[in-house]
Amino acid sequence: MSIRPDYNALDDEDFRRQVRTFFEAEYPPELRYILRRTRWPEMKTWWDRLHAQGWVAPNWPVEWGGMGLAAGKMLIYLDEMERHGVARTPDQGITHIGPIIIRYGTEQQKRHYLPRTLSGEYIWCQGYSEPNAGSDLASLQSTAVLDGDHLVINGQKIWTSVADCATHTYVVVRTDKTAAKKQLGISLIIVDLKTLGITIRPIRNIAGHASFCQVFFDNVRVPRENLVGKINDGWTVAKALLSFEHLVIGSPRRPQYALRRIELIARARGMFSDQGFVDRYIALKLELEDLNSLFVRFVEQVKRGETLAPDVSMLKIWNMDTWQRLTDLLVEIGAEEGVLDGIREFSGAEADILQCFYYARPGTIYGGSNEIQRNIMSRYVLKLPLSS
Amino acid sequence: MSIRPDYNALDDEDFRRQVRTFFEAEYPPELRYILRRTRWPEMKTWWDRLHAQGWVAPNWPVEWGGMGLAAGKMLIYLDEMERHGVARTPDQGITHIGPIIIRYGTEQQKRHYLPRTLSGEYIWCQGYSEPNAGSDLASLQSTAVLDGDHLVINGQKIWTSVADCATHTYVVVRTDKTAAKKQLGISLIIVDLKTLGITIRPIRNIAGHASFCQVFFDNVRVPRENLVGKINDGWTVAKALLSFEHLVIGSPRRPQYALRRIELIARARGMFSDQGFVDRYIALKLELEDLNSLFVRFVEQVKRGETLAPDVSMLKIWNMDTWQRLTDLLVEIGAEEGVLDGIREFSGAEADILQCFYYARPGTIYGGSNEIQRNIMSRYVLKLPLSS
Amino acid sequence: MPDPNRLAQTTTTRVPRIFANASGAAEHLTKLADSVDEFAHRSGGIARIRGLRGTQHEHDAAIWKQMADLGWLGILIPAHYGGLGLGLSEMAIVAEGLSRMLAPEPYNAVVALATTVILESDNEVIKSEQLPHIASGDILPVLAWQEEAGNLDSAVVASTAVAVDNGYRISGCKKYIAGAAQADAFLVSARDGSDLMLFWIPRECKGVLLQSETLADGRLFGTLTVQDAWIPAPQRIAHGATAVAALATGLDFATVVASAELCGVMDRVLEITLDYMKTRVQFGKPIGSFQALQHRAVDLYMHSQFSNAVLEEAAQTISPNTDATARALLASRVKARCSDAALRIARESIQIHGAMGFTDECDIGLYMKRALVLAAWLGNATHHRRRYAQLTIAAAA
Amino acid sequence: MPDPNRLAQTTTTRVPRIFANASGAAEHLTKLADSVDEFAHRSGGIARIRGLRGTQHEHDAAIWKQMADLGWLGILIPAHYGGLGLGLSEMAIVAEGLSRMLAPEPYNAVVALATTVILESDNEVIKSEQLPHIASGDILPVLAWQEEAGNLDSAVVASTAVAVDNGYRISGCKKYIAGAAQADAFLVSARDGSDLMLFWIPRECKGVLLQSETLADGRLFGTLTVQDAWIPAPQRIAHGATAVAALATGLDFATVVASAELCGVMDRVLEITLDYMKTRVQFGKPIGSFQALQHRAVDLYMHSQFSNAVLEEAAQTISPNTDATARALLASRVKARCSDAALRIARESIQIHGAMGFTDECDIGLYMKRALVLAAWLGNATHHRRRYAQLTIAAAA
Repeated sequence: MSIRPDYNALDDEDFRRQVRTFFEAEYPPELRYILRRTRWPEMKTWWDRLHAQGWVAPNWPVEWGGMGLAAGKMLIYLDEMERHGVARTPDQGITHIGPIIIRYGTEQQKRHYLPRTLSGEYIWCQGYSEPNAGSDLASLQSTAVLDGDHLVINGQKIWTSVADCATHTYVVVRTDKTAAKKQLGISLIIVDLKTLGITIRPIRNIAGHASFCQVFFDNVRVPRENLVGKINDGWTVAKALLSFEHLVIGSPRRPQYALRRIELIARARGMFSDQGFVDRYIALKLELEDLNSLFVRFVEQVKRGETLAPDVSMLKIWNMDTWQRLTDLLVEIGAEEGVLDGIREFSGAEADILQCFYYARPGTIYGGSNEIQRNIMSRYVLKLPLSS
Repeated sequence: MSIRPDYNALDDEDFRRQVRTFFEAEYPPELRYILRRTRWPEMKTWWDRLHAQGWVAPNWPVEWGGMGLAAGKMLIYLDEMERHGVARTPDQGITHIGPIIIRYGTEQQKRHYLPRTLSGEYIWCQGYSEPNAGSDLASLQSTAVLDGDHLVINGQKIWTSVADCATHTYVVVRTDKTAAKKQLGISLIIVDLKTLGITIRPIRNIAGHASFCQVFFDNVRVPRENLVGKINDGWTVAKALLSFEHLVIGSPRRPQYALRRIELIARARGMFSDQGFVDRYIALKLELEDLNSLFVRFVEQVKRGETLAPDVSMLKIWNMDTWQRLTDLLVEIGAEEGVLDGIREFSGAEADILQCFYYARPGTIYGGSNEIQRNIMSRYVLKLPLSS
Repeated sequence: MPDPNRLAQTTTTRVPRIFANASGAAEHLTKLADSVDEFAHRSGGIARIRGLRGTQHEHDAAIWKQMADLGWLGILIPAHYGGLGLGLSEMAIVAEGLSRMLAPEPYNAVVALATTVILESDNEVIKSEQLPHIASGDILPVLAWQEEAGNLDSAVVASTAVAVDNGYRISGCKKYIAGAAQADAFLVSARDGSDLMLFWIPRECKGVLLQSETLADGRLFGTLTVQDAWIPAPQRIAHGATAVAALATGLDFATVVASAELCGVMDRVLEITLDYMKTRVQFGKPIGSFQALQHRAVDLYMHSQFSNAVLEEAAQTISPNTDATARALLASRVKARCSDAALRIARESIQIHGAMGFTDECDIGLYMKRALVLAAWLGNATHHRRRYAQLTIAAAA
Repeated sequence: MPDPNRLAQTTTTRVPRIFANASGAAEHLTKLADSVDEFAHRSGGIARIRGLRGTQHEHDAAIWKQMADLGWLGILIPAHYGGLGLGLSEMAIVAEGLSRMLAPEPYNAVVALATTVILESDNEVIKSEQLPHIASGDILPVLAWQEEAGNLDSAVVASTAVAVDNGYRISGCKKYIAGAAQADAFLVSARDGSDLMLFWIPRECKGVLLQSETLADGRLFGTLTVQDAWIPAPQRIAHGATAVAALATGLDFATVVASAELCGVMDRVLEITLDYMKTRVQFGKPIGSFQALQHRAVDLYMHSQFSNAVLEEAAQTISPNTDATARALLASRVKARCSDAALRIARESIQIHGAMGFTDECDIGLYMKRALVLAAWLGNATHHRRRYAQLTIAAAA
């Protein structure tokens, strides 16, 4: 492997230009602005190009084949992805279990999993949620029991993205039922999806895509060395990296796509001379502009290396609420065209309004619903008394 | 006393015409559309005219000097009051304690209090709320202890309207601290405000008027025969008549005054050609139009003699929310004029915008705040589990 | 995952439906509602709708026939044309009940919209020939009037009719035609200069092309392209002021009935959601015990009941004799209210259901999609508030 | 009744203020905020404001002088005119801190609005003569520019200036003049045909009449009637493009500073309300333990923090050299956000306080009234969103 450039040493704007140029030149145009979760076969070409460039893992350290980007550069990279409409690959291995293995894994785990994840040989899906432990993750009921050198897993996971094209999963399961608190006695385990006893059932979403699966574990035996971190310490491991994720999820780029669709249609229909429409459009546009002001404030904190306070949840709440309101307006101005399936044409402009609308729905649900986020803010930011 | 006409036998429209004609001819024009609570001296002339007409107490039975109106006629009477901007007199005696005495009082109480209330010799104020028992009325802490033929009252009442010009009050106080439930062990007692030990402190509201008072009771001795209903049964007595009050409070007439002010100013300023304004104006206007549709549905039930379900609270919630939103818009379109005190002039139209705004504020607070109403609806209408 | 469909079939929560408080003369409406419910369940419920998705069969011909046997297709048709001669209240009850089970049948399009336009026209031959067949379910005409998205003014017509050889040459393109997929005939508006005309055009007529596109709720909108089609003069069902009025009346009637359908969607989805709130446990408690959710549920309930109240007023007030402006005001008021309320209740119901609400197998999504379509069809809330404004502001300003 | 003022003076809850997260070069801002707080408390807090209500003294001359001694009146004035030569960030911090205690002094009107207009004008004599006196608190000029409610376009001027005898005859009527009650001079805009001019007019000038009207918050708006007043030529401080630009710059600066004042109001009233939620008991529990109220409080907190973030961006970005459009966009964005947020937080705070929030003796009402005035002054949220729209939609459309 050749010597990697030190991206962090670059000027921000230089780096941004370099990223943008690469995306514009190399990203397959037919895959721009896909709202659904992508699947492996369609993304493989792009993954290989990223891999050739050494850019699959912007967040990983250089020693493990990543770009080793600092927070500020990382945000530029993500920003340019969203700006150009670069879809996320099935990248849980890169964004999530990779960094966890780098932080908590054994040397052997690192050497085995990291290169194969980077090359695309191993594709990962996350097994956290359960039918009765969605917002309330600490209530999970899947179990793993030690049996000699193996762990025997039983239970089920749900809302597992891309499980049907993944090769591996990492699950949180209960390994100690006697623990004093619900958050204790949980472990994080890597599971090869070819292991006996695993059944995968794809679940279709309201947009018509099988974007997630239900995964059943029936006496699934995995080697004990598949444990990541210490046994019964999985809660800490699984919850690592969360505050940066809240920042990323709070980026106003995502709803901006919906805003652009509104602008396209409004222009095509001459709605910018309708003051009633303009009032609503501008109010929503300003929600995003102002979100960006707050986003930048948090970004500056991250760049300074400060830990983000729990009020970073504000970004996600505001972002997702605004995104939904934007797609509500989009459907409305689409009128009859807004309730027809597929890409519709508006005097030259095109939009798949329903897909925009559908994919904005779970924004207030996943990653901790907006209600949960408000509970957290109430307790840890406003310090209001617990609602008993 | 001459033979009273049977108003209930009249055709609705005939009755409405008769009421309207009387109000238009007799109600002092300078007192139309007063937003604040009126005070006795300014209303005395009008009271006397009502009394001469035999119309002081539309809701009382004919045998006690009332008009004996059935529910449907009563609503017409109130509707015409609001339409013509007829202010409420200090009429707690008529609307509240009068009917309570008629229903629960002794013969002696009826003969003593009812005629004097009708003539305006006795003016009443209600002593229910306490500093720590506003929304949570059952938590009241004022007490009365039997001492021979007397009850000795200690404690304080607050948000007592017109206490400073009233002659009497009726209070709910705790008479049994050992009762199993907070709602038990409460009694309703009539108190002459000249009794020794009473201190009245007027409280100015944000609109600049002393519309309510704090009333302190320091070993106030009243005769035992001032008890209304049975001792320790005051909760039932005090809560009587509530569902009709919820209906009256849900009438869309009140916010309509604010709507008219908006229309006046919008016309004067040519805002009806501004589609952005029109969109907001019409949305609010339709809130009231649609409220009226629901209001009429409940009115029909009352006319049929049915008991109203607790979802009558909807009317109040919607009404007060809409009223506030109307006055918010009123302030906004008033621009710089909207934040200046007093009656302002808009190309010939006049409005006291700030008074409109201020007096819409407590609408969501008094008579059970909108939050309490939603709790009640959740529990008794939606049958959702108690929030523990 | 809990079976979402089991929930949908057997809610224990009842939200008061339209006319639930009806008394006296209107008590027959609650009985009618019960029989529609029973029918909708018996005819296959939501499983039937799932089965029809993705096919070119928008609805079941057999179910349509059963509805005819029950008299529901002739509710607005006078007895001398083979119908029941009832009013919008009865029609609203049937539409609401079918909509609660998401029935895909073009009830409103045929039985309210097209039928009213025919009734308000003045071609007695077409009336006596076709109305009995509509009531008996043997023929399904739909109205093809709209030409541009978002433009709901039925007098704005670019399609042309030129008088030739005892008939007319008609050209034009009509869009967003509900119920077109299995329709037998189209009522088409076209213009000869300043004269607006309405024609009865059979589906198999030469020069007529029908294309279908899939709606969010799996039903279809038709696009009818008419190119130099020759229509004999007796198939002109109205022209001039009569045609204009027939269109306006039909559209207002259908707008009220669509509002009833929206009431069916919102009341039912709210029941399902309230049931879910009582059974779904998170953090050791049913989620319905969380006050923030309770207050939101109360707000949704209020929106449902306001919608119902306005719908009742509109259905009881509007008849063919109602003054056109009063009718338009009520129709716009109820459609604006019901569109907003249904979308709001459906959206929030997805949120309350959490991730499950985002799955196709949960019925909530189907209700939301039906709400989307009904809210957009015949003019969305903003359109109707603006129509209301146009009709009233002259008075206010 | 619990003493509402006790609560207001000693909240334990702290909502992060503007620049609370400042680091590095901006750390001096948090120190400045502390000293403003200390000053505002020491100068009498809210009791002082209550005392001034209903008098013709809008503010305390002694307090003004102390502010001068602290250098705060010369923040924007360059050192060679006797000021500190600092920027909008420092000015925002002082304005926010004073506003938290509802100080009635016309800080924005004199020190941001009038001062910036003078600085951006080109009358060097007036600058060297007056700016040092402004910084020292010896003279209080205010800008008299607006003529019609709701019309915020400073180029629309009906007042006239006619050149005569080494000077100008000026006539016109200026309304809604903040800080007029105790002002010593007025900067008046008037028009000679297409030429917009700005004049320095002393209060005692012949032909000038000042009337005052009471605002919701007890402060005053002045109306200045000028009738054939003769102003010597050297008192014309700018004309033409310079005058237009000076007005625009001054108004945008003041708009940002008014937004900082709104931040002070909303952050402080939110602190008081959060404290109340922690202490006020209903149904045996602090009302802050009710989830519905908790979620509302979180929303209010978000509105406060969004306001702060936009304010910080505006204050840090805008300088006299900023491109006029970029400056206008930022000023409108921050005023729209802060006006809406402050009104919302104040209104909801009243609701959360229940009946007590409706009393005059509770400070919440005072905060709401200040929010009302600040939201309306220099253009309310709708106005500023529309200005933002006008400046951007050409690009989008």
